[in-house]
Amino acid sequence: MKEIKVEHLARVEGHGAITVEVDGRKVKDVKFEVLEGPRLFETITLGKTPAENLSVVPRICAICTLSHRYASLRGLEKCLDIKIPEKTHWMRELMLAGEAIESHSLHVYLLALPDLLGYPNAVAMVTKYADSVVQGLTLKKFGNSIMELCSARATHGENPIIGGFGKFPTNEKLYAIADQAKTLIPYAEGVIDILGNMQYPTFFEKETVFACCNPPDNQYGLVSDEIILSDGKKFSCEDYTKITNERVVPHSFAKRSLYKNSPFSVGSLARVNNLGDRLQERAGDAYEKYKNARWKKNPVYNNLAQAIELLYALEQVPVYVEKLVELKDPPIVKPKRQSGKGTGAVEAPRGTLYHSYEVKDGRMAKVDIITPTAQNYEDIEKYLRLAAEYMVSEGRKDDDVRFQLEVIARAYDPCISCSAHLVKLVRK
Amino acid sequence: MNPEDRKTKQLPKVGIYGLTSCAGDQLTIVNCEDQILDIFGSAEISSFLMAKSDNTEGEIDVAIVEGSVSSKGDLEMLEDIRKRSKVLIALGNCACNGGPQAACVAAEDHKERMKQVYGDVKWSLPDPIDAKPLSAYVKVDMQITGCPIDKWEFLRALGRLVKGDGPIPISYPVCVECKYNENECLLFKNEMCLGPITLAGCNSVCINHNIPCFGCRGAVIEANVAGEAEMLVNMKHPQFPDRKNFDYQDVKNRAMMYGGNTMAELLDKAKVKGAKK
Amino acid sequence: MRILKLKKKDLKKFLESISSFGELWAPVKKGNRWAFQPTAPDNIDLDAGRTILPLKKFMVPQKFTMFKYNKEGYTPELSNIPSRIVFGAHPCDIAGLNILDKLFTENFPDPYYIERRKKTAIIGLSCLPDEFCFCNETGTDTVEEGFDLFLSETGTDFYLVWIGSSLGDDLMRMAENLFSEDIAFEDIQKFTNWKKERAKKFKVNIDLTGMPSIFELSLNSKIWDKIGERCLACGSCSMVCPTCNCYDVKDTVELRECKGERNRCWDSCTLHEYSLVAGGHNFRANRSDRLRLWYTHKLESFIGAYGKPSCVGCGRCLVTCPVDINAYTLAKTLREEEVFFK
Amino acid sequence: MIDNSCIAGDRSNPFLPEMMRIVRRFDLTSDVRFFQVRPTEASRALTLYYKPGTFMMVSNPGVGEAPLSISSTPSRPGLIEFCVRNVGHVTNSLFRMKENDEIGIRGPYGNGFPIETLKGRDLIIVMGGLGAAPLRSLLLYALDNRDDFGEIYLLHGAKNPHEMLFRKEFYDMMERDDLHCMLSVDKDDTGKWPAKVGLVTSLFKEIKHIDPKTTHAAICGPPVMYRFVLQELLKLKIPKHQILMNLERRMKCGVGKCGHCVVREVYTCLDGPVFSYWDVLNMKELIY
Ligand SMILES: Cc1cc2nc3c(=O)[nH]c(=O)nc-3n(C[C@H](O)[C@H](O)[C@H](O)COP(=O)(O)OP(=O)(O)OC[C@H]3O[C@@H](n4cnc5c(N)ncnc54)[C@H](O)[C@@H]3O)c2cc1C
Ligand code: SF4
Ligand code: SF4
Ligand code: SF4
Repeated sequence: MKEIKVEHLARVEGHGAITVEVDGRKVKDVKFEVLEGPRLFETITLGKTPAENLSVVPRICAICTLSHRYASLRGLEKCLDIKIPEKTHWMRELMLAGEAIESHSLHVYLLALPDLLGYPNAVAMVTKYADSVVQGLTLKKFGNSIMELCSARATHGENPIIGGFGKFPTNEKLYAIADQAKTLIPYAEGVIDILGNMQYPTFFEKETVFACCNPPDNQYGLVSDEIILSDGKKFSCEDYTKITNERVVPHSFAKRSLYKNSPFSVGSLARVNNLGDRLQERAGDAYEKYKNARWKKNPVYNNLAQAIELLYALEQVPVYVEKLVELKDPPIVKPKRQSGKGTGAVEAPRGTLYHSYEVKDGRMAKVDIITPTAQNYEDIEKYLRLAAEYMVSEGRKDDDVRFQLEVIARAYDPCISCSAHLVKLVRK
Repeated sequence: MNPEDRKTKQLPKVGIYGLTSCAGDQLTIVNCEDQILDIFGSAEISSFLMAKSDNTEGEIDVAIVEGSVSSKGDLEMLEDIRKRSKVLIALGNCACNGGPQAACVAAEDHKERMKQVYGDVKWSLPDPIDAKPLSAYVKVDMQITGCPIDKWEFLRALGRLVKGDGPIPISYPVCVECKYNENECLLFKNEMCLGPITLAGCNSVCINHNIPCFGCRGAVIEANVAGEAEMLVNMKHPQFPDRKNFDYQDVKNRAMMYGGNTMAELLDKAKVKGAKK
Repeated sequence: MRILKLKKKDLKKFLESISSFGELWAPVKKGNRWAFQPTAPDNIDLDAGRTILPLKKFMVPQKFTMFKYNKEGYTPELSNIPSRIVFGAHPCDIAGLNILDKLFTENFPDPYYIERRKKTAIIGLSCLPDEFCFCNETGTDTVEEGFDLFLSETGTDFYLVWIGSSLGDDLMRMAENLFSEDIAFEDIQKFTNWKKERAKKFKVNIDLTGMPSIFELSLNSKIWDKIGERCLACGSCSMVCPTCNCYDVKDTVELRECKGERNRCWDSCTLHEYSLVAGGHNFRANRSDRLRLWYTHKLESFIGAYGKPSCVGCGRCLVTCPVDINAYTLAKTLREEEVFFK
Repeated sequence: MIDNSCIAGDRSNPFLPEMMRIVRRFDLTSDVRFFQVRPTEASRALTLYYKPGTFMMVSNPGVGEAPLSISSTPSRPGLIEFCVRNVGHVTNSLFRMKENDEIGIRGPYGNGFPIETLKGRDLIIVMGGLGAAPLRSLLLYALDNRDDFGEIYLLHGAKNPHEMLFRKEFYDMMERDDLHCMLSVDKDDTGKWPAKVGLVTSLFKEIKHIDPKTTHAAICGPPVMYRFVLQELLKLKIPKHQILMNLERRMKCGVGKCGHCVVREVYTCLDGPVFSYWDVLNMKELIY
C-alpha cells in the first residue's frame, strides 16, 4: 500500500492536503484534509454585541470578507428588524460586485490560468502571457478599488455597518469606478474566450446537484432570501439546514454538507447552471456562446463560469453607480428591537454563504455560519476520488496524478481557511 | 549605501508562510498589484504557498509568518521555519497577538469550545491547541501587525529588510493618525473608540469613515488600557456632560477581540472600577 | 497699520477677485466641528468655531517629503508647494503662527516653513468666544501681526480690514473698489462696543500669572503622577495645539532601487518614544514626565524665554483631551493645590 | 557666524546633507568603529571648520540620520573622524559600509567647548566609554595648541582593556611629559594591562598641580559615571560652572526644530550638548 499525497495545496487560501491511499491499481481512500487549526468563530462573538459580531466574522476569510459582512448584515438586520434604505442596498450590491471582480480575476488569471497553461505561478507566465497577467492584475486591482471605496479598505473594511454605511463615497469617485468598469469589459471577454475554447479532461465527469440564491424578479444576482436547487426545489434561506445539514469528519477541521444524503456543489458553476438563462447583455451572449451540457458534470468548468460572472459583475458596476449617484446619503437606521432571529444568505464568489443568528437583549445568543467550501467539500472529495480511481487504474505516474488532483481541487477555488472556521449551530 | 555591493550580492531569500488565519495578510501582499513584480525582483521569494507552486524550503534570510499557532501542526511548521531563518517576522494580528481566534482565551476552556462547535469527535489531525501568537513559542524579531496588515507599512518594511535594515516600528496610537486626518473625535460622539490604546499604521481608516476603532492592530506600546477602560466605563467629562459611559464587559469584549492575549493580560492588570471579576 | 472698510455683502466678490493668488481654504463644518478645507466662497461658514487642526497644518503639514534621494545624493522638495489663501483665521491661531515663526525662522531658518508661509495668504477674521476659549487670558484675543489681511466684525454691515503685509496690500488692490477709507466716528464706536460685548463673553477663568514659579515649585508634586495615570498618551492634545511643533523624520526606500524619500511628520512629546534613545534608555519613560514637559513648555518655559506663554488660549486641548487634561484644568490644579483629578 | 563654506551641508537648507566619502574605518572595540570621512571633493575638506565638542548629523540614505560627536580636532583639518557604537538602525547600517562608500553629513551643530575661555587654564578631562569620542577632540586640540593651556590631565576609564577606546593612541600618550595621562580599567581579564586597575575615580588622587580656581573639567561618559566623578571634582574644589559635561538626548534635526532634545526652554542641540554642572543643577531634568 502506498500513499500519493499533495501535502500543501498551493495557490489556495489556507492549508489543505489531499491524500490518496493506493493498493496496487486500486484506490482505497481519498481524503481532502484541512490542516489549518480551528478558529471557532461561532463561539467568539457569543455574548458580544451585534456590532462586534459584524466586525469579527468577516475575518473568517480574507477573500470573501465582504460576502461575510453582507451575509452577517442581512442576518443581523433581520434580528434587529432594520429595513435599509435604497442607497444602502445598492452600495452593498456594488461592494459585492467589487468582491466578485477581485476574487474571480485573482482566481481565473493568477491561480487557474497557470495550471491550464502549465506554469508554476502567474509571475512565471509573464514571459509568454504578459498580457494576461497584466489584465488579471488590472482587474484584480479594480475589484479591490471598489471594495476599498465601499468598505474603507480592500480587506476587512469596516465601513458597511448595521443600518447603513459609516460614510458614502462621493459621486465623483463613483463615476470614476463606473467609467473604468466599462473599459475593462474586453479583458473579461478575452479570458472567457481562452477558457471557453480550452480542452478539459473528461474522465472524472459525473452529474451533480447545484444550489444557489434565487434572486427575485427572475434576475441574475448574488443575493436572495430564497435558495434554488438544480432539481427545481426552492427553500427559504431560514431553512438552510435542510440543504446543508452538516457533519464533522475526523480528518478535517472543516465541516461538510450533504443534500438528501448526496454531495452537491455551490459557486459560480452552480449559479451559471441554475440561473444562466437570466444573464443579459454581453454576459448573456457569452453564456449562450459557450453553454454546454458538460457544465453539469465537470467542476473544471467552474473557471469559465467565474469568467462569465466576472463579465457580469463588470457590467453591473455602472448600473449600480447610476442608481447611487441619484440618491441622497441616508442616515444610519437604528434597530427597532434588541432581540430576534434571522438568517442572511448571499452568494460569495465560491457559493452560498449563510449567517444565522439569534440576538437576545442586544447580545449575540446564537451564531451559525455555513461557508461555501464546507458545502462543496463532499463534492470535491467525490471528484477527486473519481479522478484518482481512473488515473490509478490507468497506471499514471504519481506526479501526474498529483497535478491533476490539484487542478480539480483548485478549480473549486476552495477557500480552505474559511471552511476551517465553519462551525455547527451552538445550542445551549 | 553602496550600489556596487548590491549588484554583486545575491538577493536575500524570503519565505512567506501562513499558519491559522484568514490569509488576509498574505492576500494583502498579493494585492500589491503595482508592486508585485518589484517584490519578486527585490528578493528571492523562495516560498509563498498562496501565490506560487515551485516552493523550496531551505535556509532563508527572512521568514514572514502569518497566522496564529492553533494546532500542533502549526507549531511544528513554525519551529521548522524558525530554525532555518535568520530573521523571523510576525505578520498580521493573528501572528502578533493571536488574532480573533484568541479572543476567548481567558473566557472558556478550549476543549469545551471545540466540543460546542464540533461535538464529540476523535481527531486524526494534528491536535488543535489554544490559539497563541508566534512569540509564545519562538523568538520573533519584528512584528508587522494589523487585521489585515497595511500594504504600505509592509512595503516600507520589506524595502528596508531586503537592503539589510530593520523596519522602523510604529510606536504611537491611532489617535495620532486620526488627528492627522482632522477627524472629529468619536469619543465625544458616544462611540466606544479604542484609538488611544491601539497601534497606529492603518491611517485611522475606520474613524475616517465615522466608525470607531475596534483595535484591530492590537495594543500600542505602553497602552494605558486601565486609563482607557476607566474613561469608557466610569469617567465623566466635565466639559461634555452628555458623554455616555459603557458597560465594562462590552469594553473588555471589544478590547480582546483583536487584542487577544496581550490585551487580556493588560486588562487583568488594570483594576477598573465596576469590573466584575 | 492701514485700516479700511469692506461691506459684508462684498466679501464674496472680494474672495472671488483674489482667487488668482491660489486655492481658497476656509473653515467648513465637519460633524460638530470645523476644519480648514478647500472651498468655494459660497460655502464658507462665517460663524465657524475653532477648527479641529490649527493653521500649522499649512506651514508644517502633518506629513511631507523633505528630500528625495538617489545614488547621487539628496534633492530638496521645495518646488511643488501650492499657493493658498486661508480665510477665516482667528486671532489666537494667528498668534500661534507668530510663535511658530520665531521657532522656524530664527537660528537655522527652516526653508520648508518659510516657503509655505510665503505662499500662504492669511486672511484673519474676528470671532466670538465659545465656552472653551480663553485667549483673553493669554493676551491673544487680538493680534497685531502675522496676517496679510484681518477682517474684524463691527456689529454692522461692514468689516474693518487691517492690512498686515505687503501681500495683503496687493490682495486688497486686486479689488480696490470694494474698499473704502472713510471711517466715521460712529463706526469706531460700533467697533469698540462690539469688542466690549465680545470681552464679556469669555467663560473660562484661567490665571496664568506667576506660572513659572508655580511649575518650579510643583516639579515633584504628586499631582503629576495622578495626571500620568490618567493620560492615555494618545497625542491628540499636541496634534491639535497651534504651537506644538515637534516632528519626527523617517526615511523610506524603494524596493528595487537605491532611491527614496526623507519624510517629516508630526510627533508628540506625550508619546512613549519621544525621549527614547538607542540602547533603550528613556529620558521620559513615564507619562507624567512627558506631560510635565508638555505643560511646562506651554505655560512656563516660553514665559521664561519670551515673556508670554506659548499657549494661545484657543481651547483646543479643552475640547480634545478625552480625559480632561488640558491647560485649564492643569493650571487650576497646580495653582489651587487641590487635586482636581479625583 | 560661521560662513557657508565652513559647514557641511547648506546654509539655505540646514537639513540638506552633503555627501562625504569614507576614507578609512577600523574597529576600536567589539561594538565601536572608527570612521574617517572627507567631502567628495577633496579640496573642500580643508575649508571645513568646527569646534571640539560639537557634533554632526550623519545620514545613510534610506536608513536615517543620527547625531555623532566629532572625534577629530579642527587643528588637523582635512578629515573628520567619528566613533560609532552599533546600537540601532543608522549606526548598524554604518557598520556595513566600506571605504569609499558615501554618507550624508551636515553640521557642525551645538555649542562645543568654550575653547576661548579655556585658554590659559588647567584642564581635567575625564572620559568613560563612548565619552572618549567628543573629549578626544578637545584633548587633541589642547595638545596641538599646547602653549595655550596649563596642566592637562586625562583620566580615562573602561570596564576592561578591550573596551577602552583609542587605547593604543592614549597608551602612547603616557610617554608625553606635557600631559598627565592616566588610564584605568575596572577589571583586567587579559592579565596584560600595563596601566592602572580600578575605578576611574581612583585616579583623582593623583591630580596635584592644579589651581581649582583656574581649572576647567570636561567629563563625558555613561550616566553612572557622572555622579561619582562630580563628587571627586567638587572635592577638588573646582567651581560648578567650570565643570563641563557633554550630554545626550534623542535628536532628529540638530538645529532646534524637532523638539526632541528640549529640556524646559533649553535645546540640547543648540544650547548644548556641552553644559556646565551649574546649568545642570538649575535644570533638574537635564540628567537623570
Ligand atoms: C550630541 C550627541 C552626540 C553623540 N555622539 C555619538 C558618538 O560620537 N558616537 C556614537 O556612537 N553615538 C553618539 N551619539 C548617540 C547616537 O546619536 C545614537 O546612538 C544614534 O542616534 C542611534 O541611532 P540609530 O539609528 O542607530 O538607533 P535607533 O535606535 O534606530 O534610533 C532611531 C533614531 O532615534 C534617535 N536617537 C536614538 N538614540 C539616540 C541618541 N542616543 N541620541 C540622539 N538621538 C538618538 C536618532 O534620531 C536615531 O536616528 C550621540 C548623540 C548625541 C545627541
Ligand atoms: S476618534 Fe478615536 S482614534 Fe480618533 S482621536 Fe478620538 S479616540 Fe482617538
Ligand atoms: S482604526 Fe482601529 S479597527 Fe480600524 S483599521 Fe485602524 S486599528 Fe483597525
Ligand atoms: S489628549 Fe489627553 S490623554 Fe491624550 S495625550 Fe494629551 S493629555 Fe494625554
